Amino acid sequence: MFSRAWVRRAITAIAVIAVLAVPLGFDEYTNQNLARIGVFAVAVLGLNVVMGYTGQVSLGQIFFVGVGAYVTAYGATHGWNIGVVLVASILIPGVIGLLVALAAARLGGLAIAMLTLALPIVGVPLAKRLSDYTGGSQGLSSAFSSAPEWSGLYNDQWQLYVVLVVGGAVFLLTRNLVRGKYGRAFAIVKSNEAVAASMGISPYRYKVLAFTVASLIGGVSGFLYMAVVQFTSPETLSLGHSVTLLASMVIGGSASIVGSLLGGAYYVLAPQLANHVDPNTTELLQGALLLLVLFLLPGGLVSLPRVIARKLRRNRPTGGADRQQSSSGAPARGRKAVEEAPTMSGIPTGRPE
Amino acid sequence: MGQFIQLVVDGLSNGSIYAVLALAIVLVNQATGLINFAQGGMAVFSAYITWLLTEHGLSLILAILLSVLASFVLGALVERLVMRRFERGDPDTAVVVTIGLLTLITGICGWLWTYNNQQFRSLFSLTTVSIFGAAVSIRSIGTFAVIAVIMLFLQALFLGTKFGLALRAVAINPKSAALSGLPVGRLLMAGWGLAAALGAVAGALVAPQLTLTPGMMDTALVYALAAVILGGQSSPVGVVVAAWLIGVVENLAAVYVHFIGYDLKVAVPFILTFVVLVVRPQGLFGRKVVARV
Amino acid sequence: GRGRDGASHGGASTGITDSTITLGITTPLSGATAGPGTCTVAGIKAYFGAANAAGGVKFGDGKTRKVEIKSLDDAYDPQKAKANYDQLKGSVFAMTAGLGTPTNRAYRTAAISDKVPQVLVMTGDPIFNDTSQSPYQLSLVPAYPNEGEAFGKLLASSGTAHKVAVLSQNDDYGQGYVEGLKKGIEGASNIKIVKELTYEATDTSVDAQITELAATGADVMFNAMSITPLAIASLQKAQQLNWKPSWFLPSNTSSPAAILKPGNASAYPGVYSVSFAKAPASPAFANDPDVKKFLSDLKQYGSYNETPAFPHCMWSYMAGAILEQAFTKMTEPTRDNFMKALRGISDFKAPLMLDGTSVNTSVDKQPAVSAVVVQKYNGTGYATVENFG
Amino acid sequence: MAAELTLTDVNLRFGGIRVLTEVGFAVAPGQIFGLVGPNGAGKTSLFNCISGHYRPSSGSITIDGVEVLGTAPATLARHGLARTFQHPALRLGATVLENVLLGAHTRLPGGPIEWSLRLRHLTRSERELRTEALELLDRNHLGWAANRRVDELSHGLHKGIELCRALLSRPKLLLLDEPAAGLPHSEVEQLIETVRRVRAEEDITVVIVEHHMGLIAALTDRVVVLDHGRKLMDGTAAEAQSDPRVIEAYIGNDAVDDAA
Amino acid sequence: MTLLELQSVTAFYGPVQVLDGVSLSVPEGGAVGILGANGAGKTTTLRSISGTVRAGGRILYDGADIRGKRPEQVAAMGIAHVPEGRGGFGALTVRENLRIGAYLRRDRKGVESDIEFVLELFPNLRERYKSHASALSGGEQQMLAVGRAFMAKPRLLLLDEASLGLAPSTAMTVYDAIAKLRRESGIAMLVVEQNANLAFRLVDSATVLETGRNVLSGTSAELKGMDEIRRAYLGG
Ligand SMILES: Nc1ncnc2c1ncn2[C@@H]1O[C@H](COP(=O)(O)OP(=O)(O)OP(=O)(O)O)[C@@H](O)[C@H]1O
Ligand SMILES: Nc1ncnc2c1ncn2[C@@H]1O[C@H](COP(=O)(O)OP(=O)(O)OP(=O)(O)O)[C@@H](O)[C@H]1O
Ligand SMILES: [Mg+2]
Ligand SMILES: [Mg+2]
Repeated sequence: MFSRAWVRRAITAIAVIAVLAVPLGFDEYTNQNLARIGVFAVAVLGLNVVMGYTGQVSLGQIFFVGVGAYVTAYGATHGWNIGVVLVASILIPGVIGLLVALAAARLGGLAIAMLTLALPIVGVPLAKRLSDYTGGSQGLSSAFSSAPEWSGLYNDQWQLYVVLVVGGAVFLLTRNLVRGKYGRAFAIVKSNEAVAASMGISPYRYKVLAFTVASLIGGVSGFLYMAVVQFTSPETLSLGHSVTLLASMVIGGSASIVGSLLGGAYYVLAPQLANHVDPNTTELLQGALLLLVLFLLPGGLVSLPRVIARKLRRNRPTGGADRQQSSSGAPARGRKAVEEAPTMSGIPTGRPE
Repeated sequence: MGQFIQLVVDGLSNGSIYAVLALAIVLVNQATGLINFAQGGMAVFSAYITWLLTEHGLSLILAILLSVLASFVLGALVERLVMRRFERGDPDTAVVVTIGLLTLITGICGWLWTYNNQQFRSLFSLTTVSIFGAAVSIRSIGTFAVIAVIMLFLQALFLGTKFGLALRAVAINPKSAALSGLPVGRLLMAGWGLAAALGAVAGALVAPQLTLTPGMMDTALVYALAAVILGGQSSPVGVVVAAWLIGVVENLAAVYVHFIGYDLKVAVPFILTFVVLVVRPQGLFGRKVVARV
Repeated sequence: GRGRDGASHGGASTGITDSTITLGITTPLSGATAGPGTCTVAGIKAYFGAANAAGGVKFGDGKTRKVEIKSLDDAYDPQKAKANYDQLKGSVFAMTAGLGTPTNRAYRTAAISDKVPQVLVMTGDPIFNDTSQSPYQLSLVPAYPNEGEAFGKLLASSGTAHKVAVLSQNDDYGQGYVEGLKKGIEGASNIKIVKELTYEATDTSVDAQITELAATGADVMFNAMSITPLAIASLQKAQQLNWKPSWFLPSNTSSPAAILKPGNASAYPGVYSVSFAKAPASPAFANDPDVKKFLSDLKQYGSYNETPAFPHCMWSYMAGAILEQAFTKMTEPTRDNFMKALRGISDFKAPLMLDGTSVNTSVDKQPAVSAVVVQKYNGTGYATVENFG
Repeated sequence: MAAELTLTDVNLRFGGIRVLTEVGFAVAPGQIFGLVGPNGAGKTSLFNCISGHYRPSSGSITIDGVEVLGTAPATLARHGLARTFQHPALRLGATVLENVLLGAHTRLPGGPIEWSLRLRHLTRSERELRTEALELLDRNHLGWAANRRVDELSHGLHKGIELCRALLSRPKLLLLDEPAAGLPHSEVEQLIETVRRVRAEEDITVVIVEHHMGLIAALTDRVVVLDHGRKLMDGTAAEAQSDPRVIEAYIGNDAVDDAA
Repeated sequence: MTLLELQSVTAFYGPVQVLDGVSLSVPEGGAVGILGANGAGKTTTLRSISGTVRAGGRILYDGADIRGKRPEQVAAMGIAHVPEGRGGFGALTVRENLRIGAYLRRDRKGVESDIEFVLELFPNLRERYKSHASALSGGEQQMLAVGRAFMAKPRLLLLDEASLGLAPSTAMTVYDAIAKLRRESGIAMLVVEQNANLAFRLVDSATVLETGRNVLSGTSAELKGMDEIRRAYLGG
């Protein structure tokens, strides 16, 4: 017999290999779309850290994506080493995010939404004003992510690998972060700051932390954006995209790693789907799609399996819960009912030992 | 000096655009606890209805009145058919639903009436009068007056009437409200209906200046949100004052603060709001709600 | 790096068969720029719809082909434009007519490396006309500076002294106009720019700018503005302030019906614009055969029922005509051959073109149409003018 | 080390409302200390002052001789203060175990970078704390509920979960705000046992706010009675229960014969 | 005359059954208690009456089954529910909270005098009359919840641990006031109460719930005499 851990490792290995084989197996357009999904999945993931997990409504995530993209474009066109470009494209948005967070985290609720809303709103004219670095309204192009000759890969394959490796690493690290100690801390900051504080969790510091992590991740997304789209301009960081990112996060499933991936897919595919149906009514179609998805799955796409499972359970022919009941002679309430039920006098004398 | 006064007057008239929308947002916020991103879109839709009616030869006033009525019904329907499902769930989801509504309504407007700019007749003439040496159009004065009336009406509604109290109670705690016999569903519908009706007025006031397009309110919405938060979400007077303040300060900063200029003036309302909120988290006119532990 | 070659299998390029050729468009069909964006699709569909109905376009290789248009919405988002291009490039012969500088730039590099023509696109960005940098590109409309320069020259040659106030959109569009203006008045001592202000395309009002400019007492207002409601509001506001300079508006916000009339432009001593296309709303062209055919094609094949308020419908209609010119000169069904044919058009007078303008594609660093004429509003429509005042 | 807590002349006001006036008392290390008084007397507010959630307008609060006035609640919690809330504040959508584990936050090593890398020693300490939390729940008769969502449990159990959460942080000063509210009589006895056991095992100082006079009498070494924000008396529970002022202001006359 | 009768009421939360045939009846003007351990289903029983939980079986009020009615409809029939926990309107003032309690009433004068009655009963609330409910102390919020239910002038009052967090003397005052109300205006009531000593001051009879079923019912005197009851609920 194989041990459980061994089986898990094997499954993980197979999954990783399968994912790494993807770029080789698909056509160019599919690869490009997958890469784009990766870009925005990372952006949504960052938003999830600050909003989904920590409860701070952020309408500014696209700003950090934009800054990351600009830094990448600037570095790449100035011949920086690609490693330096990557690090800079993460750190610079991160530092800006930290500074903004130091101010924003003082505010609660809607006020923080308002302040983050200002980021893309101010970001666009700012990007134009800093035209020496940003290329002004005409933007910056850079094809730094073309496949190197030694790889023998097509550009689209190479770019998808970049997304898979960099994005995959970010997803893994983030998943780890939001699982244990920090996940719990973020969650309590989201639900009750006073309680968080009395657990030794400074709401301010954790909000700043979450916001900064979100902007770091936004920077990664910006780097990948440049690797995949190879062009950025002030339009990249417009408010509308930030709002769509937020919608994508909720549609994918808020406070969920898989949800972030689905959110990225929604961000990229919804407009394509709308274009496919009728390019003249894309707005109408996207609005309808958004409402439809949330109507069916208020918990986001990620809740689909759960909803299906619940439906199946409900549709099971009489039996199920009822049968369980009659056999135990007590209402089915899991362990508690079973353990608590038999008391001599018919009056509970306390909780089960 | 003449220019200064003119800039202040211009700022007030800009602020008025933000103010009408902000009032509608406050209304929904007080009645449902939500920030409604679709408010701008709904106002645009109402403006199209008004426009359509005038195109068919109705007088403007009549068209606006009919549109206000129609908007009330539509707003109530939107609450009943769309928002109802999300009202007791995750507030983030509900807000995203309003974003979806905004997209949908904008899309519907574009589909029905194209994305071209349509001329919209103004209730008030564009002729100007001189006030303290500044040229002020009758339109600005009229808009100003209408907003003041709506503002006072809402203030009275919320603070003085049983209906207003019930609207607020439902937003704060629908479950307890139901236990006290408040018809929760109908009150929510009424809240949305009123906000939509107010949106129709907003649309009619704003459309002559911005010309009617599906995205007419997009920018105004951002400013309106800032005004809502700066003014204190619960106070109609507060948000209107905040909207005017934003309009004026923005103009003055653009002209007199060289570093800011016309390109970055949009940052001013946000900086202003931030500074105010650090000092007064409840906003200018809002009342602090303590969350006790 | 290498892209996958979809370019040519056994001679013919992608998107062309013996009976059809497919063109791709990515342009804003939703969002703030959807008005002009929709126009770009309608115009070219109108042109080729009519051509197809008449049997098709006869190509230089002797075959007659129907022209199909695939248009996608990019909502003025560069990223979506690139995605649209990625989607279209596998099935279209060339990309054309799309509106917007950043959106066109977003897929320019890819189009070059894929060798997919990106031609007669609507941007005034000069990079698209530089064959050394952009071998597969060509833009349609005059570079923004050309328009500004034309008006600047007119001013400079007026012989009288003028103070100019400038209000421009804060992007390459506005800057281009202002650059051109300055080039046009270079060395002319009678012209003085007294104040330059900008606005953002998303602004709801430019009242403050107008107030500030009015205070300069300038007698000429150079208004490089692409936003319809703001153009109207500027005209209205200046009148309210009792400031009545001569006024310049760029070609895409000079519609007599949609802008000048509501802005009550007759109040000004003169409203000038530059153009190369006939304005269908102008009574002067009411019986012009070009205009009549255009309007009926637009309705029938472009599904566009109004008289367009944006010039982009006319421009893309012309783009259709220019493409047809190139097609008729194409001797092989390849993209390279097409580019060569397209680059070889000179002094072609496309339908709707004003006298004094023509299509010349063989001049490097110039768009397909580079000549413009200055026009003056006469209360109902435009008339070409030679002199200022 | 159980903590020593001293309050001197604590004043607290909100706008025009005086919530606490010149309140002072001392809690010796290892004591179980009762705080009683009528509704609105300021008991919870006093807790909030000690835990840093409220900032008194004047006065002094020291823990082990160190002035803590103005210290942020999170800092105090990191230095061994834990509390429960009068109205249980749990994450309703999370499991009981997740809620309780939150109490161990300060005991878990590692910063965000280490946790993103999921270093082995971190996962080990997380596992250990999980085991400890489960044991704690078991001892408080809540083991069966460990993996249930909190909102599926009846209200009466929430207090117990909060108590476990506070205990998992291994505090040296524990503030309990009405821990017996909503418990039937038999459960109150269990609670008394639990608090006694904790004090015996953990070297801890406990301050309890409670309206259940039976519990106060059974458990506390000393009590302070607050009324309208002022200290009414200071003494043993028995003294308090027989003090006419306390009976008048708080217990009520006809309750004496009824009290359990 | 029976005002309210529950016949084998069942209730589920999702797939989990928590009430498994609860039966009880409240006569017009009568007061019935519900006792039981934590999680026995006391709150759920009250919820199924007020329409906040869907129930099976029969719930007869004035002889008609009111199952499936929405909470506001139930309230309009004269049933006021003091829910467990805070349940107030935090951002409304004390006065506004009380006015919401009287939402269904049309007699302005009566409302004002009843507000006065509530403030008389709870002097704390008078002191905080213009404060937001969210600023109140735990006990004061509980007073407000009870006060709100009074304001409705119900025929049937559902009290879910109304004494929770109240000081002993205040709890006594409240229960005496409720008893007085019952005597004077004949309000019937169904009382869930952990403090059985208090409950027995008020109720004529009670039922004991265990895992969603009645296991014992009787008059107050009968129950008080039983050893198990004493041990579990009275501490004797
Ligand atoms: N943040 C605040 N803002 C305004 N008033 C407050 C605030 N906190 C407490 N108060 C007031 O202070 C008084 C004391 O409240 P506190 O919660 O301390 O009472 P308590 O003694 O715990 O009462 P209870 O036994 O009812 O819980 C109350 O009247 C309350 O209204
Ligand atoms: N929302 C819910 N989802 C699932 N189960 C629930 C839910 N609410 C309550 N329960 C379960 O239903 C049962 C009865 O709960 P109820 O609240 O009626 O008990 P109670 O008798 O009022 O207890 P307490 O004295 O603690 O208030 C409990 O076992 C509880 O776990
Ligand atoms: Mg308290
Ligand atoms: Mg209960």
